[in-house]
Formats: sequence, C-alpha cells, structure tokens
Amino acid sequence: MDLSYGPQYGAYRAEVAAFLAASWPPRDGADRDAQITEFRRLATERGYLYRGIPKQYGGSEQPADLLRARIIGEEFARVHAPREVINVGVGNLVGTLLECGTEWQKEMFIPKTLSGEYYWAQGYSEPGAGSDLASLRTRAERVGDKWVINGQKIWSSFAYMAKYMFVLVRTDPQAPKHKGISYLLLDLQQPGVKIRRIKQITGQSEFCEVFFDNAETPTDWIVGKPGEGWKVSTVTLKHERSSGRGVDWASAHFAWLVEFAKRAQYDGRPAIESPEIRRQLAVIQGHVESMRYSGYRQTSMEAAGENPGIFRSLMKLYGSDIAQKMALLGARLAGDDLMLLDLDSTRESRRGSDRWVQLFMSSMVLAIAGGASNIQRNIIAERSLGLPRE
Amino acid sequence: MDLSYGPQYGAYRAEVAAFLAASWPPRDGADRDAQITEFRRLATERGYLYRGIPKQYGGSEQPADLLRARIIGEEFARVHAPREVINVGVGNLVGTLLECGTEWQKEMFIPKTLSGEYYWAQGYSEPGAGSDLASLRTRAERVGDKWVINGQKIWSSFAYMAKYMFVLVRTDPQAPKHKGISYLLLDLQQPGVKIRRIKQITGQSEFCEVFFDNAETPTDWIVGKPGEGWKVSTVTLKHERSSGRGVDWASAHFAWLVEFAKRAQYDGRPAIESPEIRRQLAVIQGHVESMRYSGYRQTSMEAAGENPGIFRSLMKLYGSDIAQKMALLGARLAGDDLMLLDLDSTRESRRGSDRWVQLFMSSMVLAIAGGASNIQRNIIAERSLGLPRE
Amino acid sequence: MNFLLSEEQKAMQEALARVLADRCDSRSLHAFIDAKGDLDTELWRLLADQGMAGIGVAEAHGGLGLGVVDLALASEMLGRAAAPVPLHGHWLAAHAIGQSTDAAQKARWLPDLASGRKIATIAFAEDGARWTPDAWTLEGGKSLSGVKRFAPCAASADIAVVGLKGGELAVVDLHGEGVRIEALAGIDRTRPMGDLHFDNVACERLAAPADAAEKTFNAGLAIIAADAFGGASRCLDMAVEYAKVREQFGRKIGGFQALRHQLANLANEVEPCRGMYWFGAYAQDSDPAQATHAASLAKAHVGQRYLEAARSALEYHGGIGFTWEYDSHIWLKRAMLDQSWLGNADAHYLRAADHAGW
Amino acid sequence: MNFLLSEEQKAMQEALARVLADRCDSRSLHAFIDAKGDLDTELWRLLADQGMAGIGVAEAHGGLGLGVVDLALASEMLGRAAAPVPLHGHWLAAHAIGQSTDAAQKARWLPDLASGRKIATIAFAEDGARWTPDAWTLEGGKSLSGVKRFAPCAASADIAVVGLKGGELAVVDLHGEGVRIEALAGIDRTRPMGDLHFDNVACERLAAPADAAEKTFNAGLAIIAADAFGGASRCLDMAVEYAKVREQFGRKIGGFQALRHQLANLANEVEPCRGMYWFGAYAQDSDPAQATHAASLAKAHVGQRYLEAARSALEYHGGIGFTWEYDSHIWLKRAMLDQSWLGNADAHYLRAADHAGW
Repeated sequence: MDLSYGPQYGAYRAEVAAFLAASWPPRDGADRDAQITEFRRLATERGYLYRGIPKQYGGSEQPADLLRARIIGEEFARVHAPREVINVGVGNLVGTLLECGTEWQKEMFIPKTLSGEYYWAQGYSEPGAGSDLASLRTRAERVGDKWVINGQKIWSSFAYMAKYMFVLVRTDPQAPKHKGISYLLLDLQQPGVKIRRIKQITGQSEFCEVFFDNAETPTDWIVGKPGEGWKVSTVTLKHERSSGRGVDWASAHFAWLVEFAKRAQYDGRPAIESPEIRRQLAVIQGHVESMRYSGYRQTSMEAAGENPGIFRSLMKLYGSDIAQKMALLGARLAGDDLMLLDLDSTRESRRGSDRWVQLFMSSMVLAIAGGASNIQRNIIAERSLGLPRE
Repeated sequence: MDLSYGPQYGAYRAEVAAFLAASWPPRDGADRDAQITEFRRLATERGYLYRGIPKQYGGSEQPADLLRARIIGEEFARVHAPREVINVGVGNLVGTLLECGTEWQKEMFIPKTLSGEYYWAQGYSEPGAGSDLASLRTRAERVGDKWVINGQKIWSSFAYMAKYMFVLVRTDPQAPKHKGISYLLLDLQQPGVKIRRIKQITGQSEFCEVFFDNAETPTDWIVGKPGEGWKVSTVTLKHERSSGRGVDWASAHFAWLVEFAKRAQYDGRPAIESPEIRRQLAVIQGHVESMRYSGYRQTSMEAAGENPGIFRSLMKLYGSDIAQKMALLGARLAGDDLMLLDLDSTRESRRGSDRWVQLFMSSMVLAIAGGASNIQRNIIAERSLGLPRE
Repeated sequence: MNFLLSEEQKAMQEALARVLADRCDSRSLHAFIDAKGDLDTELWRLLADQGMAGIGVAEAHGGLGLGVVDLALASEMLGRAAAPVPLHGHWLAAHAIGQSTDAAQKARWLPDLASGRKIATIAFAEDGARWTPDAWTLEGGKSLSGVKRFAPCAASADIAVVGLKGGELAVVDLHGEGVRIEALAGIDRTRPMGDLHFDNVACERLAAPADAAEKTFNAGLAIIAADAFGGASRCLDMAVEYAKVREQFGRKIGGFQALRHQLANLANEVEPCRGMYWFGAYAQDSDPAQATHAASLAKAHVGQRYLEAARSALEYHGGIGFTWEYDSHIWLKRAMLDQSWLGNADAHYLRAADHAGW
Repeated sequence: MNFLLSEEQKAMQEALARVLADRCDSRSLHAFIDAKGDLDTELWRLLADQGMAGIGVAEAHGGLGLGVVDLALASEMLGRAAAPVPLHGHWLAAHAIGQSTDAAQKARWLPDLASGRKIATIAFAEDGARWTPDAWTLEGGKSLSGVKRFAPCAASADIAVVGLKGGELAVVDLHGEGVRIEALAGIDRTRPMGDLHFDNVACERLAAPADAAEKTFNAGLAIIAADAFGGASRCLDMAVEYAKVREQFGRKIGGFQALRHQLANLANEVEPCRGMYWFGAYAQDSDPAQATHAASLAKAHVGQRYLEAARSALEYHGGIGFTWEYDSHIWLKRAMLDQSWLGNADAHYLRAADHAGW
C-alpha cells in the first residue's frame, strides 16, 4: 500500500508541466480544432493520453500508474488543456474493437476515433426496449455485400453530430431473443438514416432518435460473428464501467457543491457555516471518497492481475446514488432559485444555481442511462451475491 | 368538516372528569385486579370503553365520535385510569367473533375477554412460515367430539400468561394450501400444550413458542366452517388495522422524543435548540400528524358509510416507517448511551435512553410483526393500486 | 364532529375537475407551455363563470363566501390538472383584501376580483428568501420604491397585494406609472412568475388588522400544500397507470416486485398527505391556535412528498419521462415551484418547530 | 505506487481469520455472552502467541513493528468474527506509549504489552461525549482523581492509558490503590466496558509529543472503522446466505426481486467501505496532512453503514433475527458500540468537515 508521490513523481510532474508550458495553449490565430488535434497527438506521443491503448492503434501504451494518471489529470486541468476525446467511441467502442474486432477494423477505426476525427453514436435502446435490449426490433438483412437496416433507435447521445454509429440489430429473427442480435458499424451520413433531436426536460437536446430506412453498411462492418452482438455489447459495457470517470464526475461536482454552499444562505448565514449543511456535505464526501479509494484498489488489483471483487459491478449504482444525494442537497441550497431555469440558455447563468436545478431534474436519468438501477440491482444480486434467479 | 369541541363536548368532558374523580383511583387496600375490573365495568356502563361493541356482549355500543373518544383518552390518561384491556383478544378476536362467530361463542367469549378475565394468545406464525401463513403445518384432526392438535406455533405474544388461544391449523391436508385451514379456539391450560418464552435481543421475553402434543379442543370451538380459517383470519387482520392504536403509539413516542431532545445534548447545547434537530423532529411530526388526520378522515368516512380509500391498507406500513424514523433520531440523541442497556432490568433506567436503545433494536421488528413490510407492499400494490400480479 | 367533505364541497371539486379534464388535457398544456403563455383567457373566463375566482370572497361582494378549506379543495384540483391559471395569487390577494376593516376599500376591489373581471396577484418575497411578513423590508409610505419577487402570473395581473415592512399590506395597480414587471425564466411555465420593480409607485394601504398578512400567508401555505397533494397524487396515478401498460422483458412492468414495492412506497408517502393538507386548511378557518403550525407543517411535509413523488414517477417512466414532449416534467416543475414558493421545506419545518410549543 | 495489500498483510489476515473461525464460532460467542465473560483467557493466549497483541509495538520491544494499516487489517477480522478480545484498547494503549520519547518508559511497558503478558486499555471519554483530546478535563498532577468513561474491557486490563486535560496522557496501574472499575451494563457483551473511578491514584505521565493523543485517537478511529467494515460485511454475508436457503411461499426468498434489490443496495453500501477504511488507516501511517480528516470521515461513514447493515440484515432474517439465541444481534450490538465509541457519526462528520478545508 503506497499512495505516496516519491521523488520520481516530482520529476514526472515537472516534465508534464514543462510539456504543457511549451504546447498549451497554442498561439492564437490558427484553426482551433486542428490545434487541439495536434496537441492530443503530441500529448499521446509523450504518454499522457490513451495510456491503456497499444501504440500501433494510436495509444501510448503505458503501464498502469494511478499517480501518474492523477498528475496528468491535475496538470492538464490546471491549464485547461484538452484531455482524451469525450465520446462513446472512445469510452466504449475502442475497448470492444480491441477485444473483438478484426485487425483491419482496429486499424481503420481506433486511431481516428482517438484523435477525434471519427465521432461515434451508440445505437442500443429502442422505443419499447429501454433496458430490455434482448427484445430489440431493428433488423438487418444481408443483401449481396451489404447489410440493409430498417428500424429505429432512441436515446442515442449526440448522434446528430456523429459520423458513425455502432448499433445492435436483429439479424436472425428465428433465433432465440439473445442469439439473433449482431453488432454492426454504420456510416450515419447516408440517405437511409434520419436523425431527430429529442428535447429534454432540462432544455438540452443531446439525445436523438435515429431512423433507419434501408440504411446500408458493408457485410464486413460487423464486430464479432453474426448472432454474437449481445456478447460483444457486454464487452463494451465492461469497458464503460471500469473507467474512472465516475469518481472524476463525483469529485468535480462535489467541489462545485462546496463552492455553492459558500455562496448560498442557510438559516440566515452562509450555508457552509451551518453544522447541518457541513454534516450533509461530509456525508456526501464519505461516499465520494469511498468511491475514490475503492477505485484505486480496483485499478491496482487489476494492474496486478488480481480479482478486485464485486466493486466493479457496484460502481454504476454507487455513482448514481451519489448524484442523487448531491442533487437533493444542491436543490436545498438553491433556495428560491429552484424556481428558475433559463431553458433557452446553455451558458451557466449568473446565479450559479442552474447546474443544481438541472441536476435535480436529471439525476434520476443517471439511474436510467446505461442500464436502469433496477437492472443493475438484478445483476448485482445474481452475479455478485450469487442469489438464485427469480 | 368540523373538528371543534362544541359546548356539548365541554359538558361531556366535565362528565368524564366527574366520573373519574368519583371512581379512580380506588381506595387503597383492596385487591387491585378486582378494582380494575370493576372500574372497567363501570366505565363501560357509562359508555367510555368498548364503544364500538354491542351492549349484549359487554360493550357500550356508542355512536362513533372522534372527539368524544379523544376526550375520554385525554381524561383517562390525565389520571392514569385503566382503559380497554390491551390484548390480542380484544384487538383481534372480538371483531372476528362479532363477524364470524356463533351466538354461543359471542356470549361465552366476548364479555369476559373485554373484562380482562379471558386473556388470549394468537397462534398464527410457525417456524418456517412467518409471513407465509398459507404454508402452515400445525394440524388438527377430528376425533370423536374433539379436535386433536399437533404442531408448533411461534411469535405468540404473552402466550405464557394467556388462558386461551385462537389458532390457525390445517384440518384438511388434501385441500389446496389456503383451503385446508381452520380457525380454532383452544384452552392453553392443558397437558397437551407446552409454552416456552423466547428471549429477545432487547432482553425482553414477551414472545413464546407454543408446542401442541395431542392438545384438544371441542369440535364446536371453531370460528367459521372447517376450511374457512384463512378467510376468518383476514377479518381479524382488518379489525386489527382499523384500530387507532397506531397513531396513539406514534403520538406518545413523539412526545417522549421531544422530551428526550430537551435533555439530550447536541452540538454542545440542548438538542432541542439545534435547528437540525428541530427540523428532524418536525419532519417526524409531519408524518405523525398525517397519520392522525388521515385516521380522523378514515374513521369519519367509515362512520358515514363512505369508502375511505386506500389509507387503511397503508396504515401499518406507514406506522412502521414512523417508528424507524423515531428510532434513528432517538439513537442519535442517545449519544454515548447507545452503548448501554441493562438487559436484566425491566424498569426504565435513570438515563431515559433505554427506550430509544430498545426501539433502535426492535423498530425493524415492527416491520415483521403482523405481516412483514414487503408483504404489506405486495398487498398495497395489488389490492390498492390494482397492479397486475407478479 | 367529523372530518368529512360536505356535499357542496364534493360537488365543487367534481365540477372543477370536469372543466379541467376538458380544458387542461395534455395537448392544451403542452401548447400553453410551448407558447410561453401568460394567460389562457378562455379558461380563465370559464372558471370565473363557475365562481372559482371568488371562492373566498364574501357573498356581499359577489363571491361564494367560502373558507380556506374550500380554496384548498379547489387548489388540489388545480394541482392535479397542472392548471395554467392565476388562481393561487388571485385567491390570496382577495383573501388579504377581504380582511380589510374598511367597507369602501373592500367594495372597491372585491367585486371585480370575485367575478374575475380583474386578476390579482400577491408580491410577498424579497431577495434572500424573505417570505414571511416579519422579514419584509419594502418601505411603505404614500408610494413604493423597490423590488418584490416571484409574483405569480404577474404579467396577466391587474393588481397586486404587496407586503411591506412591519407586515403591512398595500394594493398596487400594476398598470400604474412606475411599475415594471420583469418576467422570470421560471421553471414552471404553467405559472409564469415576475419580479415587480416599483419606482415611486402609488399604493393603497390595506386597512387590515396587524395579523392580516400572517393570516393570508398561512392561508397561502395551506393552499400550496393542497396543490402539492393534487400534483403528487396525479404523479402516483400516472406512474401506476404506466406500470399497468408498459411491457419489458415480455411482461407488464407493474408485475415486477421491485417496481411494485417502489410504487407501494410512493402511495404510502402520498396518500396520507390528504388528511394533512385538509387539517392545514381547516386550522386556518377554525383552529387559530394551530393555524401557523399546521400551515407550515403541511407546506413542508406535502411539498417534500410532491418533490419525491414527481421525481420518482419520472424515473419509473424510464427515458420517455425525460422528454419535453411527455407530461411528467410538467408536474416535476410544478413541484419545484410548490416547494420553493412562500419558502421551502427547510424554512417551514423550522417555522413549524418554532410554533410547536417545544 | 499501488493500493494493495502485501503478501505479509494477506497472510496475517488469513492466519487471524483461521484462529477466529475456529475459536469464535457461534457457540463460543453465545457462551461468552451468556456467561457475561470478561476475558477468554485461552483465546487471548492464542492470539498473543501469534503476535497479535504486539502488532504495532516496535520490534525492539518484542512487537511486530507494523503500522496502523496492519492494526486496521487485523481489526477488520475481529469485526467479522465479533471476537470477544480486548485488542482494540490494548493496541491503542501500546500505540500511545510507543510515541513516548523516553526509552526507559517504553522499555518499562511495551514488552509486556507486545507479548500479551499484560493487557492494556484506554480511558479517553468523559461524561457528555467528551472524546477528543481537546475536550478532556481530568486534571493530571502527580495523582489522579476523577472519572473516565467507557474503557473497553476494563475489568481484564492491567493498565490504562488515560487522557488528561491539555491532551496529555498518563499510564495508570489498574491494580493500584484508589482505582475502582465500575462495570457498565454495556450493550455489546463481546467488549465489556467499564468506567474508571480514580481517587488520588498514582500515574506516570507519558513523555510524548503534544500531538501524541491526537494521533492515537485518530488511529483508534481508523481501527474502529475497520472493525465496522468487518462487521458490516459479515452482516451482508449472513443476510445473503440466509436468502439462499430460507424458503417462503415455496421459493427461496433470495429469488424475490424486492429482497434481491434490498440486498444489492446493502452490498452497494457496504463494499465501498473497504477502500474507505484502508485509506483512513493509510493516512495515519503515510499522509499526516489528511490523517484527521480521513480518520473522522472513515469512522463516521463506515460506522453508519455498519449500523444500517446490521439493522437491515436482522430485518431480512425475519423473526428469528430478533431472538437472543440467533447470531444477528451480536453484530447489531457491536455496530452500536462502534458507532458511539470514540464519538458518533454526528460528531465525526462535523470533525471531518472542520478538517476538510472548507
């Protein structure tokens, strides 16, 4: 057990800082997107981004090191430098391809996904089949050297700005529910695809409906074999869940919540001075820190080839519980501002309460996105606790 | 909607007070139990006790009147006068007999149950069949003019001091689970019955195991027909639930909790002065008062022949939720005294925290006694909300 | 002695429910919301013709002469329907004016309010959640200068009853000079709110007893608790109905024990609030010693349950509940307004504690 | 850099678990409890022979020379087994004495503590939940007069480390004159507690740095958090095992979705506490800047989870869990002690907040 920054880490932090001083921010004037892409390329070359991904596919292939990862995070955040591309392609697809993709698929898709050139949407949920993926009805038929796809997907984040989609479709209507599903890749920019943004209750519209009307994709744009889509998609989920994003999200929001408590009033004084609010904050911090150190333990054990036990399966549910707790406290601190939200504005308002008003309305969706909490509980009960099937 | 004490209620209160002044407390010296019995007889004669029960069976048969009931409660409590006998016989059996019993059963059992002469135990639960009454295994066979009973009951409160038991037994092993059960009455004071007190985690021992080894009861000591026991027992439950005891229990405990908060320290001052504790108390009071006024509404509607809706089915679950909330706050207020409990002592200790330490350990059992909370939720989901069966 | 509704009260609730079922269906609500409407004039007319604008106004001034209980019973129906009407502020303004001891003053304002020819609102809040009469700071001389916040349906109102320093009240003509109404980006578009900016604005002081503002404020708490109960019970009903029709894994989701129990717990939280808000309102009419305690406790308790019910119901709908096109958010946002308007649960639990005799 | 146990640490946990599985089975525990035992001498010997009494004592004085992390890892095993041993107080007393800068003082006490020939306890609390060194009021001259409360396993201890005004520490021979040990009616009979009444009792001041008491106190918090995690995870395991075998309505109850989800929620509360207590202990050894914050947060957080887990597990067992003969209450009562001893969650959440830099 050693979480200390030894002297080598001091040198490492200096190295990261020096790199950033030299490379970020770029000089003004040039094309911003190109600058960011170039910066990411350099940072990856130096081993600061995509550390778990092989070099041959555009990663930096570094040994797992929690402290180095933390130093990178801290130093990049300090100068607001771009980190890894935030996209379901990076978060889910790349891991899936690494495990299940063919060589040409890895070469063709992974490097440009990491660079941000290929932006992906995920096509899992369907109307009437939210958590129940096995009952999905979008189908693909093989016609010559193409898959021809018809049906509809929903809750696809940012599909309106994506180039490609990875999608679960039914390719064998005769097979049992789980067996007839395949995992296809698909170009969204074609006449057979229509995308409609869904307005959410918070006023944002990142989710989309995607309609397929004889959309096409080449027969070899399939990951795994036909009928293996269900299995392939669970690889994706595993990768999604083992990311450290949950604790980063929770830490950032917790810091904002503390800041908010400094500005908000409670019982006639700054909320941060109220013992009741201080306790509430500490209660939430107890959960955030439990998540942090359980994550450290998990990452360390995985790196050492040990089995970290059941925490991995809990992380999603745990994170969404924390979000609920923060949303409830944020709403209390918002006071009268809980009645206000400029739905047409996307900027953070001057009140600073919009984040909490929005989270209050959307933290329940965290329990739904990526598998409803009740489904998570089923999985925990069965796989982690070994309870008998219902 | 009229909850006011009109002038007639002032007169009524004076009448009750005058009765009590004349009749309670009795002069010292005589046999205490006999005095209490005599007092109850007098109080019933005056219409102060057993108001919902016909005069011919020993009740006072008064029209429903919430305010009169409240006045009686307040005035009796003021001078610590005995109220109705607290026993499962009064709470459950009497209502059952009134609806399902034969005339001779009513005449034989109800008056002496009301007077306290006949003290009853309930024989429902069995080892291995806690909430699942339909699977009970204690059996009774008809031999001549007797039922011969063999088996075992558990969680029978105060059976060690009871004279009789009403008991669910299987009389037809061939019939489907619910159908083969009968509802018998039984004299506990016979050689075929053995009673063992169960020591609880709080140190108390009011629950018992009751073993039947060829215990006997006359063939006509059956309530309802053979095989109707399941139906008859739900009549009992209905009567149990419509009692106002839940809100009385909650009110009394809430008052004690407020008193406890006045003595306890929190954040370096009397807990009752802490805004956090005051809010917590008000949160609990919100639940207690909701229960009170929902109960008023239910009683008024039942008296007026209207259907009060689903509150009746919720009351049990609601009451046990309130008990949990009080137990948790009581434990916080107990501070270091949460580590102390004199298990061998039955008196309230000088610390005054014992009540809360015990409730903290036993409030979960309220969710178990009389039907586990999960069973209650099933019933609410199905009968009150009309959700499809599982 | 009884805790029952009269036949007249039941009839009023039913009549109101019928109009609202007809006029506040999902399509109309969404249309009002998406148009960012200030007032559904036709609906207002319909309700006013039913006498709803003047429920609490004395019969002598053209109202129905009923009490806070009746306002609350009507409010429950508004909450159930998420009705986009300015009645809450209107009722409270009339309640305040009705306490005037000056017959001429009442005769000047109340008939128009009772008939609905004029719409009124109340302006109690000041910055920093100063809701209670003892917290008001706006100086009230012959004219007013300053800001009052969160006046409901301010843009459609003709007059406002304004809270002044010392707990006094004044009537302000909102069409008068020096009044500016700043529309707020309110979360609940069925009840659009505005801040009132006064710059040397003429006002008419209410000739009311010292506790008039407190009484109107308490009445407001009871009425909002009633709206919250109506909304919460609607959320429960929507979630239960959805569970009966929605299928997943080849079964109705209402057959899954986990959801069944979540819905049972929700019912267990929501249903007992009915008795609570009834008493909160009843105490205003008939039990003055308990009026403040009962009002604050009902507002805090039922307001919290409404928030929980709205959030839970939305979650149990799955993804569709998060869409603007679906209905769930309409009640969630009303729950957020009901929670905060007139002071939130943290404030009112404490106010209840302070009047509990501990 | 890693957050892993060493092979030695794993081996120690396993060795301890083996002894406890053998010697602290249900039957032995009930026998100890029902006899109101003070000390299981044979078990103490066994553990001492394994070196457990001296885990934190320097090797020079016959101990294993390990840190707070190792004490916490061992404590987790005690919590799992509900072991009726005086190790918590003993370890903390040794931890305090180990901070002495006086070599002779350490040599006087530590070898007997390391070997287990003598048993030590700590006496920190005073009436009114005065647990932290800054709250102690007992005056410490040459001799002591006054009361210290809630010393664990006081009746079996030979010496106590006592907290004095100003955060100083002193060693007291409990067999000495003027000492009276008042056995308390403690809820947790696996760790019987006593109040120490001193009447002009001789004491030996610890020659330790000013922050020694604070360090021992924080180490205690981490060790109790570890015990709480061990107990909570045992409660979870017991509830899960019971759900796998117990049948109702003709099925294993673990097949009912409502209970499955309740157990999943319980796992979700309990399992993440492991990393939390690890860090709470680690900070004592290796991250002094975070030591106080991490210790209080771990004590409060894990202590709360333990209470919840113990109560829930008991409830999920149904009526049997409520009987004295069954095992559940043993852990519930340990959870109540772990919650309160050294200060409860309300106190430590606040202490954590005060050291969080807000």
